[in-house]
Amino acid sequence: MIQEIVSGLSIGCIYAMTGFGFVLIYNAVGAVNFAYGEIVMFGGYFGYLAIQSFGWSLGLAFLFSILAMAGLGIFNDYFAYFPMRHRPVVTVIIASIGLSILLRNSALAIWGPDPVKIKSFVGDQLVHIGNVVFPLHQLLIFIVTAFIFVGQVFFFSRTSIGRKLEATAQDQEMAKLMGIKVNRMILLTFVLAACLASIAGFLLAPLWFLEPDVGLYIIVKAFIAIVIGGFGSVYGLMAGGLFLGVTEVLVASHLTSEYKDVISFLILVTVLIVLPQGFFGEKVAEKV
Amino acid sequence: AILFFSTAAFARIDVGVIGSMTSGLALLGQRQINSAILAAEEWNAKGGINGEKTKLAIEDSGKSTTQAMTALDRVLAENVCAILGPIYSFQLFAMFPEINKEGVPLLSTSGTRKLTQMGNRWYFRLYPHDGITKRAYTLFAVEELGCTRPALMCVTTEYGKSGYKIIMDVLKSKGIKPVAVTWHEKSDKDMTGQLERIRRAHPSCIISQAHPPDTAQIIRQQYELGINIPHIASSAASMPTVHKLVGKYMEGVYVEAAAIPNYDPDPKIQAWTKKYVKKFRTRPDSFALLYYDTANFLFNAIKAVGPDRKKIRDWLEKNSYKGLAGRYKFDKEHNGAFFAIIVQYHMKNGKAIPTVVKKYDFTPE
Amino acid sequence: MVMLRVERIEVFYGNVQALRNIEFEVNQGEIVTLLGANGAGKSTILRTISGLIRPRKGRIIYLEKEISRMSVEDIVSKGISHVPEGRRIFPGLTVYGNLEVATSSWRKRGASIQDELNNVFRLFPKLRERMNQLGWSLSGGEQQMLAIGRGLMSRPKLLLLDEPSLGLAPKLVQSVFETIKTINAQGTTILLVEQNAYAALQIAHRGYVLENGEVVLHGPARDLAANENVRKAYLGG
Amino acid sequence: MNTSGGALIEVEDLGIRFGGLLAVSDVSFHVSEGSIHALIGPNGAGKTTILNMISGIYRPSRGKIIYGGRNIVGLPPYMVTREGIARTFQNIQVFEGLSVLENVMVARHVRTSVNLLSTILKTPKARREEKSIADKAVEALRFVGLADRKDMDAMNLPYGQKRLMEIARALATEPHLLLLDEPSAGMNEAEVLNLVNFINQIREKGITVILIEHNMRLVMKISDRITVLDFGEKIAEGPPEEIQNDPRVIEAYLGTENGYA
Amino acid sequence: MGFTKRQMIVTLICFAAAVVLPIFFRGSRYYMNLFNLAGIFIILTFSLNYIHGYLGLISIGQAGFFAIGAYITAGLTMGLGINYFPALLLASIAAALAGVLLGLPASRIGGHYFVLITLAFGEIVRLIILNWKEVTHGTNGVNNIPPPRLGPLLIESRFAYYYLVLFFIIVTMVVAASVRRSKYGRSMLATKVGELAANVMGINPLSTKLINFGISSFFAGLAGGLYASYIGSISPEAFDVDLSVDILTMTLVGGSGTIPGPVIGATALVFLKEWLRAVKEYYMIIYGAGIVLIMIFMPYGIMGLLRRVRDVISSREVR
Ligand SMILES: Nc1ncnc2c1ncn2[C@@H]1O[C@H](COP(=O)(O)OP(=O)(O)OP(=O)(O)O)[C@@H](O)[C@H]1O
Ligand SMILES: Nc1ncnc2c1ncn2[C@@H]1O[C@H](COP(=O)(O)OP(=O)(O)OP(=O)(O)O)[C@@H](O)[C@H]1O
Ligand SMILES: [Mg+2]
Ligand SMILES: [Mg+2]
Repeated sequence: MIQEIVSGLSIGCIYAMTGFGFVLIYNAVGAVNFAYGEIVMFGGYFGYLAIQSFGWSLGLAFLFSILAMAGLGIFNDYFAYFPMRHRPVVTVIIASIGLSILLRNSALAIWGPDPVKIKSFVGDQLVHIGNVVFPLHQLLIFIVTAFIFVGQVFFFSRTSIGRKLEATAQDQEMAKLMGIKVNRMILLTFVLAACLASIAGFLLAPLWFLEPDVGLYIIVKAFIAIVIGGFGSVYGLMAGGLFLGVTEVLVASHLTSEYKDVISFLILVTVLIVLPQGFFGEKVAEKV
Repeated sequence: AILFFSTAAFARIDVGVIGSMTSGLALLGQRQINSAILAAEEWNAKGGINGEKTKLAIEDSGKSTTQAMTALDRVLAENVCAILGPIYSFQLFAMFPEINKEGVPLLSTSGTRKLTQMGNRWYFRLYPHDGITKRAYTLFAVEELGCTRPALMCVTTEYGKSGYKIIMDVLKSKGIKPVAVTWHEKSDKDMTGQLERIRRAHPSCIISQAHPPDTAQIIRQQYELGINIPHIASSAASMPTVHKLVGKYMEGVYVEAAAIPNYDPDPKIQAWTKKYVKKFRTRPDSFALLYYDTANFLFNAIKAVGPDRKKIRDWLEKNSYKGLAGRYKFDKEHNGAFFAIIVQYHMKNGKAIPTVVKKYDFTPE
Repeated sequence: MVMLRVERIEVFYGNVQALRNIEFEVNQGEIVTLLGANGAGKSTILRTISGLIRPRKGRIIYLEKEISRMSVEDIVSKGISHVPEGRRIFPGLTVYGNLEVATSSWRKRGASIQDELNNVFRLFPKLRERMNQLGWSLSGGEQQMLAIGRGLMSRPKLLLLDEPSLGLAPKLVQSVFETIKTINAQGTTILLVEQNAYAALQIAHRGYVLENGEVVLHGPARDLAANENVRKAYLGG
Repeated sequence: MNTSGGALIEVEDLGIRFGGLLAVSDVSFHVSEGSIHALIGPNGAGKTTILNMISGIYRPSRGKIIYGGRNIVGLPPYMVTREGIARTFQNIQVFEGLSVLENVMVARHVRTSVNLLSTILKTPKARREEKSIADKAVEALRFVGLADRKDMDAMNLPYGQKRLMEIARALATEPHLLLLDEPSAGMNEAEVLNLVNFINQIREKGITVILIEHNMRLVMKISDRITVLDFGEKIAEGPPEEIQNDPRVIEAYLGTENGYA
Repeated sequence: MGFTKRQMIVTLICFAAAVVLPIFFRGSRYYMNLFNLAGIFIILTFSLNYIHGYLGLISIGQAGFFAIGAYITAGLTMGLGINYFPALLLASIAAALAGVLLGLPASRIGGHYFVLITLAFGEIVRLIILNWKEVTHGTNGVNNIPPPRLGPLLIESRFAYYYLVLFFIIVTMVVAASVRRSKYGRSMLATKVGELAANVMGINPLSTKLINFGISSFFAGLAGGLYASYIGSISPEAFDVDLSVDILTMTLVGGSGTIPGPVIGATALVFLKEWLRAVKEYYMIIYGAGIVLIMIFMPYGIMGLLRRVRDVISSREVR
């Protein structure tokens, strides 16, 4: 049981890691970015590229990935967001679906369909604690996730830049009238989110491998985590991610492995019915 | 990535090739299309079939039935004399009625048992179907490894499900019941839940039936979690890609395969593999090797009877072919390959090297 | 000294012309009011000045620089603050968050905004009570207070107010107008759009009257208040 | 009390809490049939919240709303409207993308009966009904003087006309009780005079009105009775003359010198 | 209300063209196939057109209803031997019921959540089809689905099928047109832009949405039933998220909320996808980029573009 929970928590951390950048973008532009899973995938693939094709060390590869991803963030903004900034969010959401197809298939064309992996920063040792075993890399995942979680909570609740982002997402025109450099803020967000994706990619690749479809897989999981937790809330994402990760493992182990995903989706639907705002979502309604 | 393929403009013999070049299914599809290209180029370099060049009409069947159907339409529009088909059974099933109506031979390297049980006179399978390979590795587990308490881990796709049935049948014939059975999605990234369930059942070996990435995940996590019992994996685990992912945990793993192109000591296969790698910059898998044999078998047929659909079919039914991987001869259901090997992997200098531990041949006499 | 000069601007919504040849100026230290019936184009003028809409023709000169081609953010950072029609509170930010965000144009890292906050709370004590309530759930009047407060937080040189008294209780209307007078006395120039023409003309120095997107009359506030037509059209008598 | 009958709606001990905030507490008042009843009070006093509870948007934490002899607490908004209570909004609510006419037609649906199948099959009955929806909607627009703007996208109406359209929309539901939330906001004095006539005409149609307003001239001119709220509680109630001179009301709401009002 | 004269004429011309079109392509099985697929996708696109055009919601779960329609039609005709047309009707009704059922939780929430809940729904349907082998035959799918029979007539050839599909397209369009111009359409549009206000105006938001979901999934189910008998073989792979995304793209390319939109969008995309095959494995990349470019340059789809062109021309006439 403890083994299952530990593994579940680490899965949850990966979901949350994927979600952080997603929430960042959501909180800045008020739209779901469906391409974010693929962006995380690219974060990993850029590292793989540097290691495999340029023969660079892991550390250098990571730096390369961060830089390349900053570029991808800029691309994401200027291609799939900026031209549509004055249109209904629906258009932005759909553009992100288009971008996700574009990126997924580009990865397929560039790196082929085979799954690949990159090494972990901490090697592939195992940690034994009592009867529980886990790869050292999972420990790294826990630590990094916790770190970014705290950072992001701080960012949104304590810094004025976080507040400016929220304002931007809620009413861009008004945000401009407040003197917020809206376009720059959004560009910054996309870049930041892409850099986070690079970290997520490096954390994910050693355990879950990189393949062109991996982005789709994790973004769906991250979505469920986000909805369970409450849209836009960093706490919610973290809680939702851990909850989902642990539930999945426990269900597969003790209930049914065949309908494991159906159960995750049912949990999602149930949460939506019982708690439409998720665990941590704030209600923002219309005042008449 | 794949290369575009075109031959001289005065090509005469049209052969259709349908396979997945996009989406996640491209993992297998691309390699097979490569093989077809390689075979055709070789024939053309030697002056063609009876002096006429072969032209391949290559179409992507993507990941859906609809796409496979339009691919078929496009191939048929080229008036092909035969088709080298996709590996995925759901696409093949969808193509069957058209194939029958049109009367065009369709050859593929799929393992799904049911394909040849539908009485389709135009479809030919040139891969040992699950009934052969699953039987081989289940028998191997029980007879050679003495595993009486097996646990099964299967993927929820048709591949996993039909394999599961055959494994269960073989086990039943031996009077054995698996102590645990788990399922997972092809895209699943973590098997801890399934493996913990298996651990609680105290099995003496694990038989898995899954696709490449999930197989890698299963093997790695099994040993990471310290479940130190033999693992008998399906042919996905013979792929070099999988070895890279699993790393040192490949040590001792048994794998069922139709062929092992990358490590077969046979010099002919070695030469072929080299050529393939050089040309496509990716390693072939067993499907690719057998697809290459399939293409050659077909070209031989065309050579013998010309590009006539019906004659090709009849010729294929009657003749046999000795390819790189083995001998092909069709039974009444049009199954053409009955060989299977079991290999065991050992780690040498960080690489997983297979050694053949048992060969099975179920060719009906 | 002329602070803002609007030179013959024309503004369109799609194919519909909303402003024709509008021309007026605001001097440093003045309160200038724009009067006009529903749909006359008052709000459109303010939106054009703050850069939310681009004029098709004409120029707007602010402190001797043309601003009609600048981005909204740049205009705002030059000290123009626009309190728009319809309040436009950030619904998901708290009252504090709404006020804090408004200091973006001048605030350096870590600078204190306490003085500004106190200023706003002195004017609208109700907002202090509601400090941590989310914007959307405020009552209409509270939202209006917040909108004005937000405008004040940005340390404006020129304040554009679009119907600031809308939806405020009578007692508060008085104090809002008094505040406008006070901040004007402290050096902020004000361009005021008000339906409460009576009050607006009482505190303004000069006024312009708009009809169908054109300036039809202008002059000192006192003269306008005495004008027969103005009385009939806007003062209800 | 000036009156034409018994109470149409009785609000009893109404209260609602938002988190820690008691937005309305123990408010009671009766509105007699055919009268105009004003609700005034400082910003945030709870006026709109009371309308929201009457129209079913918020569910009160306590208290009763007796309308036509029965307690309507718990009815969803569309049922409340079906019962004959219509309203306008303080924050204007226009159906964007629909024409002015369609905006008003939407409000007629509550009085229709043709089912989905007949609508799809376009039975004669469905056609007749569709026509009557349009006719009644035009009639309501004519009443507020917006008939000539019926084909315009409602979103592009100027602020004041949007308010008029909202009134037309509310009237189109054929209410017995009309709730108006700050109808004069955004209108100048001349337009307010117009509005006064107009509310009087509504009363003449036999419709009872509950009116929230900050424009005291308007309120004093047309209300039969006024209820004053402060911090969610009722602090006074009575006819206009009485309220105007009530020291508590002056202190909390009107202000001492009537300088700018 | 009703059509203007000009719209009437354009509509008639289009129908006439649609009726004679296949006569020229009769010899090409390939083009006939594409026409038929386009036809089925037109109906499918209409189904999303309701949800997106009238309620402003994005669904990426339409494939789920499509699958329900397909499997139930196949099951009824093959398993119970029911004639195709009643089976098709029953299957569509079943899909409609599923839509209403999904609508119960989904109508309480808006926007982003809705996208995700439909995504979840589509996946649940696919997973159930995949795993419930006894009924759905898992990944093997259902094969040899018989072609429709209309009395003595067996609708087997692609040519004959074309007219069957055309008939249902017309039905779909007629329904769409009468809903748009009815109180139901108006209620939906009002709910889309201001749910609370519509509620206060006497519109029951739940029933309005459920009616919308019901109609929407009815047509998705109908398209599924047509697809099943047309292709003759169905399996879970055909009904994944990508299909739902395709439908969404078609809706938007055409111009959502309009009547000609789905026709244009579905046809354009079916053919575009085919033409892009020339670039082999790069075509999905181009397809993805294409979606983004459409959003950038024609946010209201081809219909929006046509309308803009028309506005420009007519404003020139005025001058
Ligand atoms: N977004 C828009 N699209 C089209 N026309 C518009 C738009 N906004 C305003 N208009 C039109 O422009 C004209 C001027 O509107 P504006 O809002 O500036 O008037 P206003 O004087 O502020 O009126 P009010 O007193 O009602 O606020 C009006 O006729 C209005 O209908
Ligand atoms: N949904 C809500 N959540 C939290 N607080 C609320 C909510 N709705 C209203 N309030 C608070 O309840 C109080 C009463 O609000 P209400 O809108 O009824 O005021 P009002 O009397 O209409 O004021 P105004 O004249 O300014 O419109 C306000 O202080 C407001 O902030
Ligand atoms: Mg205005
Ligand atoms: Mg109010």
